[in-house]
Amino acid sequence: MFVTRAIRLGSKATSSVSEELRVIAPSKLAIEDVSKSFKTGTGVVQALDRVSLQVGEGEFICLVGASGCGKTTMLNIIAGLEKPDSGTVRADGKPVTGPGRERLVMFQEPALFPWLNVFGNVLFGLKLKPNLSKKNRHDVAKYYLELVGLSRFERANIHELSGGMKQRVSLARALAPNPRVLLMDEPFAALDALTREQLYGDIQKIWKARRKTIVFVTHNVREAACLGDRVLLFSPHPGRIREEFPVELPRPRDINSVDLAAHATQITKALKSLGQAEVTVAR
Amino acid sequence: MFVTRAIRLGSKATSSVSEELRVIAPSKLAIEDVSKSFKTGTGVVQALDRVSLQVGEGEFICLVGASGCGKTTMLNIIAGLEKPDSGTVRADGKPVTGPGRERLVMFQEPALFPWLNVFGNVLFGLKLKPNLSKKNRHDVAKYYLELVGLSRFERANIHELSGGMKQRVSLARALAPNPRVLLMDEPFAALDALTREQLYGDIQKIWKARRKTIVFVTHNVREAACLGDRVLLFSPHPGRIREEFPVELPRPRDINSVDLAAHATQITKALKSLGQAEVTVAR
Amino acid sequence: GRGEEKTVIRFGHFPNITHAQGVIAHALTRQGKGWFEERLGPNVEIQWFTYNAGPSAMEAIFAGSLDLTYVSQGPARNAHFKSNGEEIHVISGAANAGAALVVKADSPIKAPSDFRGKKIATPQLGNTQDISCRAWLKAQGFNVTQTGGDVIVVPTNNPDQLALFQSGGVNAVWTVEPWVTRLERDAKARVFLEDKDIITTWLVSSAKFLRDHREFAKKIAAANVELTKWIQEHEAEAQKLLIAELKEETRAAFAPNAVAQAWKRIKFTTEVSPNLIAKAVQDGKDAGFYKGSTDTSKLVETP
Amino acid sequence: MKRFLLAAAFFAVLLLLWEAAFRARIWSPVLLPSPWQVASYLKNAAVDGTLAKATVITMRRLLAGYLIGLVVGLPLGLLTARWKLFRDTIGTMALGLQTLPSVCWVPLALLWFGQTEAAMLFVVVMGTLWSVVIATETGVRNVPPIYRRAALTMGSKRLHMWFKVILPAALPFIVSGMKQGWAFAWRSLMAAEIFVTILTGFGLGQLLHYGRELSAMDQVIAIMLVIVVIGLLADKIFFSPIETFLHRRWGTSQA
Amino acid sequence: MKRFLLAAAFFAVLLLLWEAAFRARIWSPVLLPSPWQVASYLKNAAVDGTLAKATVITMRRLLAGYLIGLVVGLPLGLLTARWKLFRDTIGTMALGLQTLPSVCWVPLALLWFGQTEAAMLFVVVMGTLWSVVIATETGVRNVPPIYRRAALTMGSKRLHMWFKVILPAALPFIVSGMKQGWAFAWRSLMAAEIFVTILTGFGLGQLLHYGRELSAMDQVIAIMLVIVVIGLLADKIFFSPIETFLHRRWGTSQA
Ligand SMILES: Nc1ncnc2c1ncn2[C@@H]1O[C@H](COP(=O)(O)OP(=O)(O)OP(=O)(O)O)[C@@H](O)[C@H]1O
Ligand SMILES: Nc1ncnc2c1ncn2[C@@H]1O[C@H](COP(=O)(O)OP(=O)(O)OP(=O)(O)O)[C@@H](O)[C@H]1O
Ligand SMILES: [Mg+2]
Ligand SMILES: [Mg+2]
Repeated sequence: MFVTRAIRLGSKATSSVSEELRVIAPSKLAIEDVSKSFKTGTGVVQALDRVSLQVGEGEFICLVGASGCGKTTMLNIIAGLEKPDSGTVRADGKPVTGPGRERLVMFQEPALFPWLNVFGNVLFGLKLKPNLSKKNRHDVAKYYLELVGLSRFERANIHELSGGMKQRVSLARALAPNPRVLLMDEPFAALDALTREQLYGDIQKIWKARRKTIVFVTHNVREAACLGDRVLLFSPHPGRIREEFPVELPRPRDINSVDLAAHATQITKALKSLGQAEVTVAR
Repeated sequence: MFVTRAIRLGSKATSSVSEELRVIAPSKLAIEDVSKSFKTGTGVVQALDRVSLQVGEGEFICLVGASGCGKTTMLNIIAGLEKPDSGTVRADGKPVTGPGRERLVMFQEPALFPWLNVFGNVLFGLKLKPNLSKKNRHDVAKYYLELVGLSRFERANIHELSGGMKQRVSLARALAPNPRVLLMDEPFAALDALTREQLYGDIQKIWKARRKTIVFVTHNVREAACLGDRVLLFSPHPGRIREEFPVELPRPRDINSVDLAAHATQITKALKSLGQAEVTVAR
Repeated sequence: GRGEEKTVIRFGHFPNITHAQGVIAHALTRQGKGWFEERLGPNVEIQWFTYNAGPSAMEAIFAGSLDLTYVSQGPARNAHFKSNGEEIHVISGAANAGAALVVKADSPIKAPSDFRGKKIATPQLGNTQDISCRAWLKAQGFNVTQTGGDVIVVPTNNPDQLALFQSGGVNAVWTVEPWVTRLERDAKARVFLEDKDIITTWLVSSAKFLRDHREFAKKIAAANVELTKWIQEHEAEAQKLLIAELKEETRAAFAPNAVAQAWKRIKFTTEVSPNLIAKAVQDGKDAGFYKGSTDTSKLVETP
Repeated sequence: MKRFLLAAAFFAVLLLLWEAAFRARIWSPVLLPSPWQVASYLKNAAVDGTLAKATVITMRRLLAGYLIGLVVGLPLGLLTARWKLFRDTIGTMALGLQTLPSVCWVPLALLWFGQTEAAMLFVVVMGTLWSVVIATETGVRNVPPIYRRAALTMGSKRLHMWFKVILPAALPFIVSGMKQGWAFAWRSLMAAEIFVTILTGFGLGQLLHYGRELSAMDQVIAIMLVIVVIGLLADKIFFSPIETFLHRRWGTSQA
Repeated sequence: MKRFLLAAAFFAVLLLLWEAAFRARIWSPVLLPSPWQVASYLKNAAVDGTLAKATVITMRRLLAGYLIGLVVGLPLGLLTARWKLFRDTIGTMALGLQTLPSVCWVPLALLWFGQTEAAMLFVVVMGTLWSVVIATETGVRNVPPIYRRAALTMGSKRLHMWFKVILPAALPFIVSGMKQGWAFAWRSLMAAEIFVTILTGFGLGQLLHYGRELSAMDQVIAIMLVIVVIGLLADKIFFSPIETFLHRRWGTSQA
């Protein structure tokens, strides 16, 4: 892992247990030395530069970093949607050769299918799961639509939804098939504080109950501290993981708690010191 | 104006002066009793219910509210992109009959033109301004692209940008033609904290220097408190303005200041008390 | 044996007055008193196909989906040459003449020399009338090329000639019945010259049919002779049958007196004159339309 | 209602202009019959059943040819869009062959199918197929990649991907291609009915052809009108509802 | 390179099959000449200049007709997409007329233009125009409304809106429609060259037609090949680069 500095927070005891667990449990996702660059009209953009990252089974990892630093690219590579230029990605020890149901992505844009209505969109992934009766599928879809507060809009067309509603449908669509690994790209960016807070609780519940492995991109440091077992800081040009913050607070965590705020402040500070150099370059 | 409760914060003196100014200065935008509903497959959605709002010349108004409560619809109606079912919208005293350069909208989705590159997109609005030489236009476009930190990506195609980069291009495109009234729909939703902070400063500077009138939708209460002269709370189903918070802190404001945090906490509290009822209905 | 031993003979013709034998035989088949069927015996069934133009019928013969057809002389001859005389043969004549050069009734054109600088429409570049027209003009001393000369020959589809003739787009038309009559009746045309020494229609057979069913072919040729005679002898009845059948095949009505008028100009005959063939081929060569073999020795094969 | 009246007025004016041109005798009445003559031809042909029979026969051929064109063309278009090998072979062929006039296919049709309905269908299919292939290919290649990516991570693969994602996403294009294919099918059929002689039935193409051959312009114009009306009906009954549905779902066409 | 070889192999196999079919004499050699005969016709026609002259004449007509079709059709399509009145009148007409076979336009062309190049152009334009109108309309109606809205608030209006927003946004559709229009133009021109005989030059359509008249299938197949090759070249030179550009800009077609 390419980590320049690691700050430990929280009680020592919890820390060592989780440390232990992480060593024993096999990595669910193992990213090693992954680089990726894009050729554009203007030149070459180094989106990822020799990034390594291990994610344990059932871990909740948050990625934080400046706009354009390669977070989405990272998720795409883990998902198998894009091939790295070099380096390897393994899931459950096997090399990732392409995308599949095991690693579901919730994209940064809603990416809903305009030819299906809200319900059809949520049902889409469910229909691809074998061993689910039709009734089961419908129940599951309804459950998640209720979770995101859109039961009333079951039959609406996608273009009739507000920005936040689209994102919530997208969330329901991602959760419904209950994937083992969930890669989420700013899933709450378009949501108001209240809806977010409810969903923080819900996501944590679902994650714990189903022992999901989640990689979560966000711009909200507090959100990262609230949800993640670890928060990873990306820096851009070239995209690298620069720091790692384990967050070892008891769950379920309250976004407004003071402990959490302390973590968030730490992370923000690191982010800023990282960013300062960037800014002078950018302007 | 449909306001149930108004809370005044900040120094009394400043308050009365701005109060005075608001009375004297003619409303730049006058929305009166505007209602709007949408017919969808499932039924009728009352997006706005008899909403009234006066925005003074050079005022910075922030709209905050739950997802799907009608904020975007409100902006669209002010812009003249949508006709209200009832009620009137006036700009500079004249009824709004359609969209135009005077009231520029920055949409919630980036809405960039895929057939133009980044520079072409920023140039688009500038080309529609008479009395600008070609060189001038190019300089202005370059200035704003630098402002949002994307000089390097001038020639990039839209699909080659990350989510946040798209939003920044969209911002540059909205600012470049220097419209009198700017209607911004969550312009910073996809941006990281650091980039945001820079842009808070920039936006405030531009707003002050050019005496723009800005209506600004956001989910980030702190952001609202940092930018707005007033923060308006929307509540959904049907969409209504429920509360109004004047923010009378000296400018430029620092997003991390304690005063601002106090305002934000107030607003959040109000939002929550509003939302609670909603949530029980939604779930 | 059973029904399947019936030999099916596929017979073609155009829905046109110059193909009267075909049209009338088709009419009789339709009425259940088939002319050919009666002369070929009970084990023969005749299927009639109506073609829109010569090349379609020739393609059908090449493709093996047609055995015999009445066809204008040009396409049959071309098809024969193209197959090196191996796939198509003329087994009998059917009609001669019927072509004419017409001008407006009030046209100042009185003598052949008046055609200098005028436009003459023919049905199609290189077809029988086109070749005749060019040969005639040359004989009158004009210099005619494919796209110009002293007299301009403009190949124009039959249906479009009327419009152009009327509007003055062309000064004269060299064409074949029934269009000669149409021009006379609808566009006040006057016949300037009748082309009588020309083969118009004949009856051809695929070489394969001749090979496999020589007996039938012989009987068919004989039946055609009989039919032609019958037509000559029963003009009125033949015309009635023709009109009814044409109506059946094209869903369009033909005026009986127009048919009678055209009829007079056509000579129904089963003779095939080698001289006329040689003349047509020579005219075609002179006009520059034939490049390959023009060996006519195997063209006519009377079974 | 006002819309309907305006449109009706427009077509009424066209009709009046036609009648006026006829009255003015600029052109021989043989070439330009009056609307009444055309109407009376239509009436007679309707009464004696010619029209109905010809229309039924033509529509049967048209629908059969068009459907085969679609059923074969859609998958070929998908293959072409998906695999480079198909693009280089079938795609290239489609690009070349779509410009060929229908009459080119007649000899081949006769060779392979003889003088049967199949031969006629073949000509129609060859006239339709390639344009459907190309439209489908274009449609698929213009699908925003995000849809495919989203479906991939939900486990959609192969056939499911094609039928549940790519095809619906490309539908607006494909429907547009289908409309053009419909026009190609008509035009090919008209040629086929003239060039492929078969025993089974007399279609509108033949009516049109013989009307022209016999300078029966009332018949020609009447059949043209019938073709136009069928085209419009097909749009109203088939294409328009699909388009309306797509526009409603996609939220487009509020312009 | 591998791609090229595979495609070349495919077409080589087609050629071999053809030669094999010829050798086997399943079909009359008149109807199916050998590749060599066709090649030798092509060689002779190339040497004596027939081919070059005919190609030039046809291409001139084709390009003129096609361009007129585009220049008239695009604005009509825009109007049709924009105003209900136009949709109800011109749009309806376009829907009806696009299915009419080219031959229907011949009498009108001769009446109005006589036997001139203009008559031929008229037939080609009528064969192309309506499909361009319909494709443009469909394209415009499928433009995501957000682009129009964004442009509106930046002050784009009328012509600027049409040329700087709607048209480019609809381009993927319009290019697809233009490709189909190209095929329509070809087919119409082939019909026009057969039906409208004029003295100003022999095009490929006439060569095709006379080849058929003379049962010279080597000539027919040779001209078919020429048409196919021109179609492919047009795609390579004109449409393909546009499409590649669009795909690069839009980020589509990574499938
Ligand atoms: N398809 C592409 N073609 C060219 N460049 C690309 C492409 N995708 C991403 N990039 C570039 O790679 C870099 C990283 O992009 P990425 O989308 O991973 O950023 P991000 O961290 O997700 O940013 P954001 O927070 O703004 O979404 C950017 O500079 C972007 O321009
Ligand atoms: N075109 C439309 N057709 C039907 N319903 C619509 C349409 N546009 C908006 N609505 C409905 O109107 C309501 C308000 O939508 P609006 O986009 O104004 O919400 P918003 O406040 O902007 O929400 P968000 O914060 O999620 O963007 C929603 O319930 C939405 O479903
Ligand atoms: Mg991203
Ligand atoms: Mg919104």
